[in-house]
Amino acid sequence: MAITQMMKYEADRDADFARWATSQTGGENLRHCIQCGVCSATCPLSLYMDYTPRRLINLAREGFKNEVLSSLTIWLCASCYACRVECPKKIQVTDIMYALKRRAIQEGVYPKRFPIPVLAKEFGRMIFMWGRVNETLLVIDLFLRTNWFKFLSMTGLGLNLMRTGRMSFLPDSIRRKDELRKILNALEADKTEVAK
Amino acid sequence: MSFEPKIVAFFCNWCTYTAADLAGVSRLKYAPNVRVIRVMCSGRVDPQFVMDAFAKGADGVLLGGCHPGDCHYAEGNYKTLRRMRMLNRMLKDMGIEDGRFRLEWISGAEGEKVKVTVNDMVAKVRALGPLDMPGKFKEWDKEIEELEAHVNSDAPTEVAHAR
Amino acid sequence: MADNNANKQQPNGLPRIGFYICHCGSNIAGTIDVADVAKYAAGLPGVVVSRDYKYMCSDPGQEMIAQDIREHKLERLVVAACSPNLHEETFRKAAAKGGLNSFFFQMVNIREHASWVHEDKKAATAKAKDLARAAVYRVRFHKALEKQQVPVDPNVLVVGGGIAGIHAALTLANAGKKVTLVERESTIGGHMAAFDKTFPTLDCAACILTPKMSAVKSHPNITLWTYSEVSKVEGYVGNYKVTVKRKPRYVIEDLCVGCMECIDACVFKEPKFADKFNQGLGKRKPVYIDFPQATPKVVMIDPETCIQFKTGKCKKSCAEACDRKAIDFDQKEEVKELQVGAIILATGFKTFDAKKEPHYGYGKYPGVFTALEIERLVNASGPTSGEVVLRDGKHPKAVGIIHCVGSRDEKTNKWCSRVCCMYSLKLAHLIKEHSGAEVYNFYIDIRAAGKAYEEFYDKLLSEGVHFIRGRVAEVTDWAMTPEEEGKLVLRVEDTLAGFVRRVPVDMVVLATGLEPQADAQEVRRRFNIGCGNEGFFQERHPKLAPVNTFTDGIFIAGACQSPKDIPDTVAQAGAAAAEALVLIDAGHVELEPNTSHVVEEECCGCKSCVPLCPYTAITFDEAKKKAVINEVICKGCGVCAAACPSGSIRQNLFEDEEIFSEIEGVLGK
Amino acid sequence: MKYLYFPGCSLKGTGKAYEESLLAVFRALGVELKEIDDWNCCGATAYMSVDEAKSYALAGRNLAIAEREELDVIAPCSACYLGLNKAQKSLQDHPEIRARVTKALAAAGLEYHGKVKVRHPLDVLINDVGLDAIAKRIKSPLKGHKFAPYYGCQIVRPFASFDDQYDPKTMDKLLAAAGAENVTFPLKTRCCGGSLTGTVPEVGLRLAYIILKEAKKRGAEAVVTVCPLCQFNLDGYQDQIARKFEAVDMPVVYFTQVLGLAMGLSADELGLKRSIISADVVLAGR
Repeated sequence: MAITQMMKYEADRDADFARWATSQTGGENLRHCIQCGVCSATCPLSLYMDYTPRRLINLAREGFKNEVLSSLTIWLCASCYACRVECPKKIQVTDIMYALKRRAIQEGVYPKRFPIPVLAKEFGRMIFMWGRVNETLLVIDLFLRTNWFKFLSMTGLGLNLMRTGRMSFLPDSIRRKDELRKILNALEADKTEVAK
Repeated sequence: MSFEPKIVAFFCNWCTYTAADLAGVSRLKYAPNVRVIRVMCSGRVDPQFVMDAFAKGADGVLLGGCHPGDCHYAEGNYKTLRRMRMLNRMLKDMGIEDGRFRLEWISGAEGEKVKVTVNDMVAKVRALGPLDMPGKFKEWDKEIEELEAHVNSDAPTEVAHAR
Repeated sequence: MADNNANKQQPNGLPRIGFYICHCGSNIAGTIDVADVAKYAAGLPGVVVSRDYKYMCSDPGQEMIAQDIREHKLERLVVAACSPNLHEETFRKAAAKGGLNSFFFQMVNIREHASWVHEDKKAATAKAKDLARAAVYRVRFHKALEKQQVPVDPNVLVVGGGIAGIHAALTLANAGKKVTLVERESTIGGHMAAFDKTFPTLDCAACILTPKMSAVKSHPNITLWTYSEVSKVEGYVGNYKVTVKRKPRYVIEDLCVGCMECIDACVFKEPKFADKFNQGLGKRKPVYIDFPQATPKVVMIDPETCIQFKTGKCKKSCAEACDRKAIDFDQKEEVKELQVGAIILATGFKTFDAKKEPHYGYGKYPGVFTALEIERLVNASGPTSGEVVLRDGKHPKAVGIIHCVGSRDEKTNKWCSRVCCMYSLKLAHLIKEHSGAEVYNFYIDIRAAGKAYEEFYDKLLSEGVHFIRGRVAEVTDWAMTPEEEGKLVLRVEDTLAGFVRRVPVDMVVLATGLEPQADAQEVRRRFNIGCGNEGFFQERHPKLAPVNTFTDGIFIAGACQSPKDIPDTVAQAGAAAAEALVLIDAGHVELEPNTSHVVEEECCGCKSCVPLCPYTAITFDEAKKKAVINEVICKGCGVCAAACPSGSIRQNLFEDEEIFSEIEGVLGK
Repeated sequence: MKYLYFPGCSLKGTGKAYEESLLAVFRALGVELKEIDDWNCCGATAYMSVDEAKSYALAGRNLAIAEREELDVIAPCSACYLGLNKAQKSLQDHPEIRARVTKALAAAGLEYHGKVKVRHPLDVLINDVGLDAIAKRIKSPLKGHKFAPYYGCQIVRPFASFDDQYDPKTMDKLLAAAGAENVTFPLKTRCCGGSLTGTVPEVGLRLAYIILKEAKKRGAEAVVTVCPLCQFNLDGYQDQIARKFEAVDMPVVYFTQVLGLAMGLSADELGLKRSIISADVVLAGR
């Protein structure tokens, strides 16, 4: 068992990160959290999380950026919104999780072996290409990029899907792809402008 | 310097004035453009007060009373409502834009609403720009003087008769 | 203190005005440049003295004003300080002390309306100058006025017969005042009568309450009207006329001695109907008494369940059994009128409806109870004689108490209900004592701020009650492990441990919070007082006038003002009684002279004012063809003054020229 | 009655049976569904993790196209239903998001004014078509069949607009109208694992397992769902669940399939053969 120092110094806090977190859509109420833990209790996935959602909220508002962005918690959120509807302070926990996911992807600090960020990125790429998502291709792509070994364990499922006619290897595409790309590109340009 | 509107407010003693006190006690921050005149009941506010405030240079007038059904004097605020509806029509005819005169029900517990209302009104009146009735009066006076001079020189007897 | 007081001569006969601005420590001076305002005011027409001072309301501050009035022959006084709601009276007195009529004074609110609400110092100072100028312009037109004195009726009405109303009524009655206590239910005692023990001392609620209840009943100075409601309140401080509806209980109160023979004789051999006093956990007959110590000890008939009322064909064995002939099926509602000088409202609270938090399963799982139900269960005189059992009669082995149900939650009630932590600790103790069950408290924070409260918490900790810090997400019956089968499972994050736990129990207790009574809004309108945003009655000042309201002569006590426990309630009831005594023993009240009057020669007799007055203070003198205002009835709203087309109605302190000059002042240069 | 229909990617792929049964049932009820022209991915959950504004813009394009038709939109997939509704609400509540999305849409010559109503088929069936009208079409009631009505998360959370957030009842009513019995199911609105079942199976599988196991314990012969992802997770992974926990062998069908059967439609029309865990038990007695 490794011995790690758990104490934190004030210098370990990143005040800008805390400010960023509270300024995100849905994060407005972050500072009102009374740490009741109902978010964690209602969360169907908190049993696997390294930090429960409640702890993550506290870490975020205190500015412990590294702990927050490198936590499994944000990637284990399945967006079921149970926390958001239970929160007695109307904190939009799910939206905060989204914001943290985006930030982690942006900063490249997400756990590499974890396929969720890869899925999110692939999802984005596929939509830019076709406008729609083909789940089959998405899954294949995902496993090839992360853990092709795991792919083998899924072959049973694949065969079942084929048997029941629920699998398609042809990308489903919209007709006016340029229209969609114009929209997405406009936002991209907008973003760089904002960054400047 | 950007335009800072001058807003005259008439607050009833029991609800809105108390709410403004509460906003103070709660240290809520709002725009410093409003000058409050205390009356016992919003029903004391004669439409002439509002007109007079505009005439003397207010860019906006805010009237605050108790919520309908909550008047300390049973029903003064209903009378206010009736009068102010009429006044609104007159103000429109005079070319005073919507938003320069506002009637709000703010209870003694609603300090926050004082803040929100004042800030919102200041922002809206600021966007409308200065009203400057005194300036307009001067212009009108001048116009009338000029007209008078003009008319007098042209056809003095007839106009004198008409007046 | 700047010296702005060169001996100035008064031009054109303006009254000589003294202007004073208060620093209020740094409360005003921290934001507003008071010296600059004082200097500015010195240059305003009529101002002969202008000073700034650290604390105007202090004795030296007031003394300074009085002295200046004498020395500088001041004829008007303006003080810029806090809200007139706080210190208007103080400075009126200072004026009088200097020999000036109190109403030659105008107050400028630059604290609540300026320094506390603005950050921009320049703008705040400019605003203070505008307001000061307005007051200086206005005060010129002030007139010498006298306060009107009216006698105070020495009788008091107390509304609500819970512990607050009981204590207030007894205090006043012991001071020799005649009190009428009106209670909506059939007995006094309120919520406290339903409690078993009281925290933190664990003395039995009945043992300390029932002596007070009987004292109310037997007190010569108290008239007790239960099963009655106030329907109308008219008049003003010292002189209220109150209408009370006495609902029929179908039993003649003066004849009934509470022997309960009628209950035994009822055609229903067994109690069959849900017993409200026992939270529906027990049963009663159509003729019943809430509990043995009910006060007055008079039975009631419930027309909803009584066969005589439903069919008209009962053999009326109850009436036969009563040898005093107290049962009266034809009893009608009675309407009574009262004259009182003061009113104390002690209308209490209601508990949060647990069904509004459906994920806690109240009404769905029989093992879920509210705290009030448990109060009855652990009570020796309750439906189970103090045995803690589930609805199916089984004994719980594990009990979970969920705190903050309907408290500290933006979805239901935002506030902390203040008593739930402590009563949950009490119930935890009692449940453990009565049943030996494992007891779990699920709390967010333990709020044990009160005398001996923390010690009580400590006692509970030592008793081995579990404390899990976390808000329960759900009470459910789906099991994950064999030991969860057949249990109610609570899912909660143990926030101190940092992980989620599932705790199986047999009984769940919901510590429901305190809310305003369902009809609090109607009641406050009836009594012409205010409610805060939460719906509790609004006190005049949160710290300094906690039992006063904005309506003079009407006081509030207990949980109708905000959630509070028994000690605080009793303290507040005592305070309300004392405030009422102050009013009554003074014998008279002084009314603000802000009434309206008609200047007869200017009245054109149009009558437009007559129907406007909500108090019918305006009549029309047909002989003179003039309107007449009765200043005793007038409450000073000024609605008539605003409406008078000829301008013949003047409202004291708010005359047209006073307001016009104030408008000119705030807008002037 | 006529509505626009937003199928979403899943109903064209793994959720084909949902589309087939939905269209069949609506056709039989005389309700016209018109597929939105050239619709694109709704933005869904995964995209929100990449780019908030783009996610809203994807929804925005669909809404803009739909707005031209002045009809309510039916979105049967829970993720699409929430994605479109959430975009709708964010565009309404956050001026800065609205400004960015409006600008981006304008780049492609589109505009959106916030007028579209996005609705779930349950909402439309209960509130527009009505239980009475549906009851009249029931030809062979599913007497003796017991189901676990499973709503999943995103149609009642966070916007519970047409049903109770804790105890939704609309599907219960439809199944009862179809003559079936509903078991008391406390996991009605619990998460099925969402995309985690695919990406982190060791985590996602447990969630699916709990739901299936509880349904079985409560005596249900099938779980009835309203969402293609729920159906996929609960139906598709049962062999892995069997390996990791225990075999549950619980058919998972769409509410439209059950309703369709009661209305006398054929198993083939309703895509009932597309279930991985055979749904034949639902067909018993017909």
